[in-house]
Amino acid sequence: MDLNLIMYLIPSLIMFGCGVYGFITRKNMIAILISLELMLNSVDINFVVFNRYLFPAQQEGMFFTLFAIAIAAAETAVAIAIIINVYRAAKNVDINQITKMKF
Amino acid sequence: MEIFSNMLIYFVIIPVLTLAGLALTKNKGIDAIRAVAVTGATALVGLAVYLVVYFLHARAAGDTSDMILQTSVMWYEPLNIKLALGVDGVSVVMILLSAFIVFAGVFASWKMDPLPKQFFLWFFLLSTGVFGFFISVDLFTMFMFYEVALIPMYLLIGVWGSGNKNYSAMKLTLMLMGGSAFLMLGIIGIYFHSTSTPGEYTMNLLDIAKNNAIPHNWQMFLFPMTFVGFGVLGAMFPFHTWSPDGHASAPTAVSMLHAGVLMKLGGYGCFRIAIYLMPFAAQQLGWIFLTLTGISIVYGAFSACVQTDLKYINAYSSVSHCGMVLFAILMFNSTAMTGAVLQMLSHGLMTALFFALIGMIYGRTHTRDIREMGGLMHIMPYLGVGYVIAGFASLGLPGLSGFVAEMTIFVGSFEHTDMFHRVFTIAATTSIVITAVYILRVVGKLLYGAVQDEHHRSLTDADATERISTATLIIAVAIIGCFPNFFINIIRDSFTPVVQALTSVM
Amino acid sequence: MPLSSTIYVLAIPLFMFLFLGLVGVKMPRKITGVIGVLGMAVTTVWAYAIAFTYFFGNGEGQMLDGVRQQVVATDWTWLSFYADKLVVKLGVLIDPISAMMLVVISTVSFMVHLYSLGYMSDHDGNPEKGFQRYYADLALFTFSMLGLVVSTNIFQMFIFFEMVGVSSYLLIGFYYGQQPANHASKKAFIVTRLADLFFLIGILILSFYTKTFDFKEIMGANGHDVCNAFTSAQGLTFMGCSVTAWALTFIFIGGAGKSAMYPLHIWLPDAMEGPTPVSALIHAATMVVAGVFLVARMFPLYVLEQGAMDIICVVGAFTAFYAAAVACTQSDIKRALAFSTISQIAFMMTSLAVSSANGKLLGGHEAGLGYMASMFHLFTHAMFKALLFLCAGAIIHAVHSNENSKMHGLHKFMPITSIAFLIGCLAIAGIPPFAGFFSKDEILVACYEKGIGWGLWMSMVAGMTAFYMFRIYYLIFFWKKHEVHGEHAPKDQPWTMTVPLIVLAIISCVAGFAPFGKLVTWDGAQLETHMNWPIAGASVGIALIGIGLATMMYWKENPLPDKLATMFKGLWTASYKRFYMDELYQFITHKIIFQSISKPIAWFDRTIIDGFFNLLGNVTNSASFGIRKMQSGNVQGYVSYYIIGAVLLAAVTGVVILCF
Amino acid sequence: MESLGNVIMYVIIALTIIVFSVLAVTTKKILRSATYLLFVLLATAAIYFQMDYEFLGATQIAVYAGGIVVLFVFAIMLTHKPGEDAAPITSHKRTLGLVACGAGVLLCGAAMLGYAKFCGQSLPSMSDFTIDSLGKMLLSTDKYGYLLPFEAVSVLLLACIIGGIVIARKR
Amino acid sequence: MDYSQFLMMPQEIGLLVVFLLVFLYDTFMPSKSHKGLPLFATIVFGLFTIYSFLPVPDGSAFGDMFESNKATWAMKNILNIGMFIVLLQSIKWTNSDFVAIRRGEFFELMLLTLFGMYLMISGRHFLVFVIGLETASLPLATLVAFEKKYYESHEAAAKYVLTAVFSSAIMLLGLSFVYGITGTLYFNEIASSVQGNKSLLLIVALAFLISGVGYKLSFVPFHLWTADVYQGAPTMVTSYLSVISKGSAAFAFFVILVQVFGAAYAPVWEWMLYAVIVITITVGNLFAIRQRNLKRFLAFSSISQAGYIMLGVIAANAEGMASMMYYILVYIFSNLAAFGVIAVIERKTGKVTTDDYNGLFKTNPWLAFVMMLAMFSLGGIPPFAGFFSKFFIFMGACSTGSVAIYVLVFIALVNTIISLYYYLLVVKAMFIRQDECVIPAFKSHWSEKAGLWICSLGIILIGIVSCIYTGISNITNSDAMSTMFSMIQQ
Repeated sequence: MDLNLIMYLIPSLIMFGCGVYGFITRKNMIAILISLELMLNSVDINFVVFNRYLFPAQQEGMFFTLFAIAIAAAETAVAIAIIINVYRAAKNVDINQITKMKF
Repeated sequence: MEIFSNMLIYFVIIPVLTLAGLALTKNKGIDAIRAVAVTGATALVGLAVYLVVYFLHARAAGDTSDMILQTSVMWYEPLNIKLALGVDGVSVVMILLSAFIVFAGVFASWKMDPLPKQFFLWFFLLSTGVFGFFISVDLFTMFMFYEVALIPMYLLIGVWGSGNKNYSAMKLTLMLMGGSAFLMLGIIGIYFHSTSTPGEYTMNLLDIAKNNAIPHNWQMFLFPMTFVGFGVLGAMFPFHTWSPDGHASAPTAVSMLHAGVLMKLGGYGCFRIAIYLMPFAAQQLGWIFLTLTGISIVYGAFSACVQTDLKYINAYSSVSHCGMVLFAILMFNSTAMTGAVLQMLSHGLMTALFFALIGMIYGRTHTRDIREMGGLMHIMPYLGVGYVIAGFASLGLPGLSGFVAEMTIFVGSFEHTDMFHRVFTIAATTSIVITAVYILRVVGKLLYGAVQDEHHRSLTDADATERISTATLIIAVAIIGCFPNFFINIIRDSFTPVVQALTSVM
Repeated sequence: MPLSSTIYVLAIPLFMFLFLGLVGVKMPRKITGVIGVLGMAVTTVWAYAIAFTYFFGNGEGQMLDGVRQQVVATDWTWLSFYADKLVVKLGVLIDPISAMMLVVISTVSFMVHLYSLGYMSDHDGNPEKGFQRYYADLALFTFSMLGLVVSTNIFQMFIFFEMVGVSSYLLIGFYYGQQPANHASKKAFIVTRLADLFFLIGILILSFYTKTFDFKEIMGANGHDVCNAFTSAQGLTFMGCSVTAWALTFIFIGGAGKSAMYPLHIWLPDAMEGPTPVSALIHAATMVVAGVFLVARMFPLYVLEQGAMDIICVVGAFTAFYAAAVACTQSDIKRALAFSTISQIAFMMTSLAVSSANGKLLGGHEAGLGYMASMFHLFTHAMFKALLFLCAGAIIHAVHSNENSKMHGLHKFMPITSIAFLIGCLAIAGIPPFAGFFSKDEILVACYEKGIGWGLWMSMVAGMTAFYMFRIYYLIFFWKKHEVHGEHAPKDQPWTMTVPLIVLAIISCVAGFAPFGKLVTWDGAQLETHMNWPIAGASVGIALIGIGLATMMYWKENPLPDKLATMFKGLWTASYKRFYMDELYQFITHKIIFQSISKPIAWFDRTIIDGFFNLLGNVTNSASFGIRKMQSGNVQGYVSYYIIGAVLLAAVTGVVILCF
Repeated sequence: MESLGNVIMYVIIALTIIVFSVLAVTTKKILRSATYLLFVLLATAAIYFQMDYEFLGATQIAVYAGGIVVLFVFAIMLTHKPGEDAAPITSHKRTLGLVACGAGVLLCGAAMLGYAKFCGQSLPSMSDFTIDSLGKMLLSTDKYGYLLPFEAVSVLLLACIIGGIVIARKR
Repeated sequence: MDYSQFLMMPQEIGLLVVFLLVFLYDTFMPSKSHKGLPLFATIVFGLFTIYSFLPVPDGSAFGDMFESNKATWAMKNILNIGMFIVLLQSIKWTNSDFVAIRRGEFFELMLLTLFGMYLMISGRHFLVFVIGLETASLPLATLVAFEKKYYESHEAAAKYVLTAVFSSAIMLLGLSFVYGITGTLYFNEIASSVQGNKSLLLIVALAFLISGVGYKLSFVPFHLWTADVYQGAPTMVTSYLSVISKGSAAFAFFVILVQVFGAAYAPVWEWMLYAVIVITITVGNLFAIRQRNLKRFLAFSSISQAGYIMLGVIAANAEGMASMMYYILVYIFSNLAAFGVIAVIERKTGKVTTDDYNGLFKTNPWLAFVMMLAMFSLGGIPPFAGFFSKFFIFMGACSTGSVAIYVLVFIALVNTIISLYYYLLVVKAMFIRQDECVIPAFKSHWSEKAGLWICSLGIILIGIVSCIYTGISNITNSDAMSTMFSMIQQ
């Protein structure tokens, strides 16, 4: 059996879908952040497999992923810092904690 | 600077300088504030009179160009927007009218309280817009000044108004701005069809008229836009409802300026932009607006018959009279259009007079409900007589301005031989009776009869500033009424290009 | 005196108006009155001089082959509708009728000015409040009326129609503090305005076809060659009638409003709320005949339009009868006189209308007799009706009431007034040799020329005239002994009021002998008039019957009138209530115009139109409220919108782009 | 034709990704969630290895698995008492989540499956891509050189450090 | 390796130098004189602003990853001016008790985010663009959390960071599709390879990309974070978010759509943008009507303003670009004036709702006056700059000549009426309700005054003095730019 491109894309897409689902349903902010990681990770996979399967002449997708990992790390760091800050103020990390401002 | 050698620009500069002068005065220095305001207003009147003389002189000297005193200075080069000035007979008389009403308005708001300085600031900003509108021949600057004139209304009504002022001010502003939204789209559309050579778009309305390049299908779209845009300000049915509430809540001088001048911007714009630039669509769609304005005339008059608030009566009467202006403009011949301009002058002056008097009466009795007043003629004969004169002007008494205007309109309108125009003309003429009904009703209830409220007996008649304010307007009304040909000679030739354009597309 | 100086006849009253109105209010009342009277005296003398010059002088262009020419003394372009085509001029046109009217107006006006010095003062001779205004308004009226009669064009006529209307309004409403005067002035103005609307439409139609307003241009010199534009417009029809007939009918309606023809007459009785001298001047002698004057002025055109003439004829004849019938029962003497006025003006109208048929003047060698008679009657009527009103004023001033029940038996107290009144009554009843006899006789002759039916009808009305006039006379001066109320017994009034009575009485006695046919004819040519003795005799007979009947019923107090009133209760009440015309108008104005048109429109405006714009605002607001849940504050909700929005954006775009 | 080993490897990776992704977002225990995330990240690294991007795979393991997951664990430890379970999610939210992610996945899936180039493409051979050339490209200013992003991302990281300090500081 | 290519980016380098100076000052200056840091930073940045007006070389660097031309130069200068005003206005606030300890970081982070925006503007490679975008948004999340004593600040930061990462994930997914289709991330290469591609995948990619940038620009329905974050963030950060961040994103958006997807793909994104603009303007306005908190109110107002800005993008020609840049410039001045007033009053009294502003004119006439100028300018009332910018952007949109755009402009115009309504509500509170003032009279700091003066002058002069628009228009109409627009096939 041929391992073709789509076979990598589908799991990646499912991963992305899980991320979205998790973001919308989880109550814990850290869990939401985990969902976000899933989404970012799935995008990375896309870039890499596109690069490898379709455009192996250049390494653009690979480099993009490389930088995306760095960006994701930075994002996570900042996000966790902010979440911890919220925790300091509110003593928990429930997403319902941050619904004070609305309408 | 080339532009400063054109005296028209001073119609903008003087109000702006007045604004600056007012800004320098102290909040409490009421005398200084008044002095600055009166100086500014007087300078405007002087300049306006000089302009009339100059205009007549130029015409007598054989200057037959469409507009005199033309100057054009590039402003926004990429868009070919210019600060283009120029006046023809119509603008000249409108400027004269505005100057007079500003002058009278200053005196009518002599005892403005609170915040007199701010009041005059806004007042003169409004005047700046009005004068700027009349001296411009560039669509963009016209529109800009048009909006400059609109927005001070909000604060003038909101801060210094009375009654349900918040609602009225907001409604007035939003409806007028709604109109200007239509207008803006219309102007942009005109701009992009102003020429048949792409890339040389222009905002100068003389050039646009000369190019005559707006495709007919676009005219059919842009004409209603511009006409409705200006029609809202001209209180065209069914977009007139800002007028009663707005006028009722506005302070005296603002009502004067608004009804006296600002509503004229509507009529002026309708003919100068909508009809002049898009004669084809005007011919095609004129009947729709003719119907609406015809309704305005009768409808406004009938509505005025049953109102009990003095200002509402006047506002509805304005709807009727301004309807007459648009009605006449839509008749597309120079007689009717001349009548329209005369009607603008006449309505401007007499409505200003009305509002001035109402303001003065209200300032004394603290009510505008005619059911609560009566026999005021016994108590304040000067104001009473002034009111009666204003009423006579409104119902078209010969010798006062209303008569010549209405008659010119009717005679001009009667030029059309088809059934449609005839019916509407006849319908419009009936307004002279209905006008008489409501004017006399008010006069009868307000001034005649026995004194309703004994407290009113202690009230005083007009003081010196109030007399100046009203006398200016009364004299102006009488001058137009007695010597109409003077004004007609100024006005009439201005319609030649419009009428030519209209006949050429028939 | 050159005819061009006629302008000063107008200028003086105008100046008086401005002077008294602006400066006079600061001056002592008495002095303003005197100034007013003096000004009017000058005007009168001047007007006489003009008339004399015109009728008997031989200035250039006045006479041509024994025919009086119309002279345009002044013409000033006032308003030009088209650059050189349709122009409104203000000018002075002197011809027989305008010269005659100058005399009538200035005479009556002067008498009234003089009379008012006394009338408008209390018993101690102190002028009442508003005295200056009164004289200013009188001057304004005189100016307007003079301007009306000398109009060179129909538009000028319209202008002065409006002006006299407004002067009338001001003078009726002189006692503006009193509600009846207030209402009456309003009513007078609005009703005549309504008529003027038709006048205006008529002018518009006429000027549209003839392209001019000018009388001389439309009708040619002396009305003999009507312009081609008019005759060709006669061929155009609208709804079965020629457009010119429409125009002329509309113009007639305008005149009918001023002249109080049925059904536009309703303002005139109410107008009696004004001071009595005003009634004498405006509502008896001068302004109310403006309609007659208008039709007379345009007579050459009416001659060409038989349809319009027929309408005038019918309206006139009916109004004459109707007003006479109403006058028989009125108890307010001024109202009775007002109806009498209506009836007499209707005589004049009818007289004008019967003088032509199908473009030809009736009466063979007496061509234009009706026209002449009408003008003659206008002249005499002005004099004796002014006399009657001034007498009535004197009485009212004496007893402070308009009701004849407050009078009775005044003959003993006010002999001069009584005799003057009697002369007036005899004149109006058509008893020779008083003025009314001659003019009325000519009218009846003209009516019989038109048809026996018209003649009989008008004769009957003439009889009724005699009856009701003497009814009034008896009820005032006889009937029973006067009961003195208050401190003062009524007596003859001061000289300022008595002198005009005497002067007018004398005129009423002698005016009938004026050679009117030589002076005032429709085309300026002289007209030989003969006394038609059978008709004259018959009409005198009818008048005497009327007088006799009145004497029988009202000379001494007796129950006969009451009996008759109860016998014909319905008829009597209807007549007393003026056949419910006022109620009808009330119904139309209040129930229909105010309640059924204006109120619903006002409601529509506030609720539907305004409501619509408010609804726009409210919809925006509730939309704003409705979508606020979107901003739930919950991040997860936010991203749900985000992702769904992005997906929808892609999906919809995909569908649109890929499928279409 | 792929080697069987690769296929088996692929099946394992795909299953790991799918199963642990789903578990990571559904498990009630937050620490487990982090652990499942770790498995997913490792499986991703395996894909990279399969694609012959060894350096990338290594980075993935080092940064993600080694850095980020540890960060998560610390954060969880910091903000949670042991044994604390997540509250059950409301059905309303679950529906919303399912709809949103379903719509997104279906759309993207349909779009990808509809794009012919993605289906039936087998792995082409890749020219020699060494760590040496990678390093050179990273610092190259030519086309397909990444000096600018490299410098830029350093600024980003610096900014995030400063930001993190600001946030973390107590006051 | 050709490091001379860095000379192509003098503005970026200059900005980093400013950052370094501030950083060094922050690190090494004794704490005594630490109080002068805000002033120092502002002055240095002011000098830099002037410096960056020096002309820059035209051309691209790093193998077409970076482009410098007159338009980017102008756009960066516009941002610099706004940034300078923001810094000026925050001098006093950063020295206040609770913030003083972090004032160095405040300025450093601001400068770094500005650097990110520069990259967004000049980047011609999606990797550079994404890094710029993240640099512009991630540190901002920490800035949002700056006001540590307020819970709202934390909440806002959490919301911001979560949604920002989410949106960047979505955008990256879209980008990965673009990459999958074209095989490149260079703008100019993508442009040529998407030609004629009408696949659903590209549409999806484009939609995700628009949503990602739309998140920064607060398009509906990607806008929901805006209000909460604007409300919770320190006012200075809010003003920064609302104008500078938005302006840079708008410019980048224009470049991406026109340069990358302009050729042959314009109908697709124009259609999307059309829908987005209509929804954005309308919903933004509808929300704004009901807001009482001024910061929140301005958030929604800025949402609808973003819709207006997009009218310049949808025109996709030189006029559109010029009017968009001009609009951004005017918008910067207007919005910063409004936020400046809000910041001053919030700092002095802690009041931020419209009801608190009742009768402001009585106690603080100048503040009320400036606020009114700002409101009128935002509402598009002449003779203030907002009128001109609105008129020009409508003209820019209509210059395409398509009827659909006229309809769009009409919708936008109708919305201006609604927007005028709520702007006037603020004016009403300040001027009309004079009887119930709660804010006492006070004196503002000189720096705040200076900021407000600059804004007021800008509002009054930018419209009347035509050379600004003319200059921008000359830039966008220059030959260098014409290649960009020549790709659009109308």
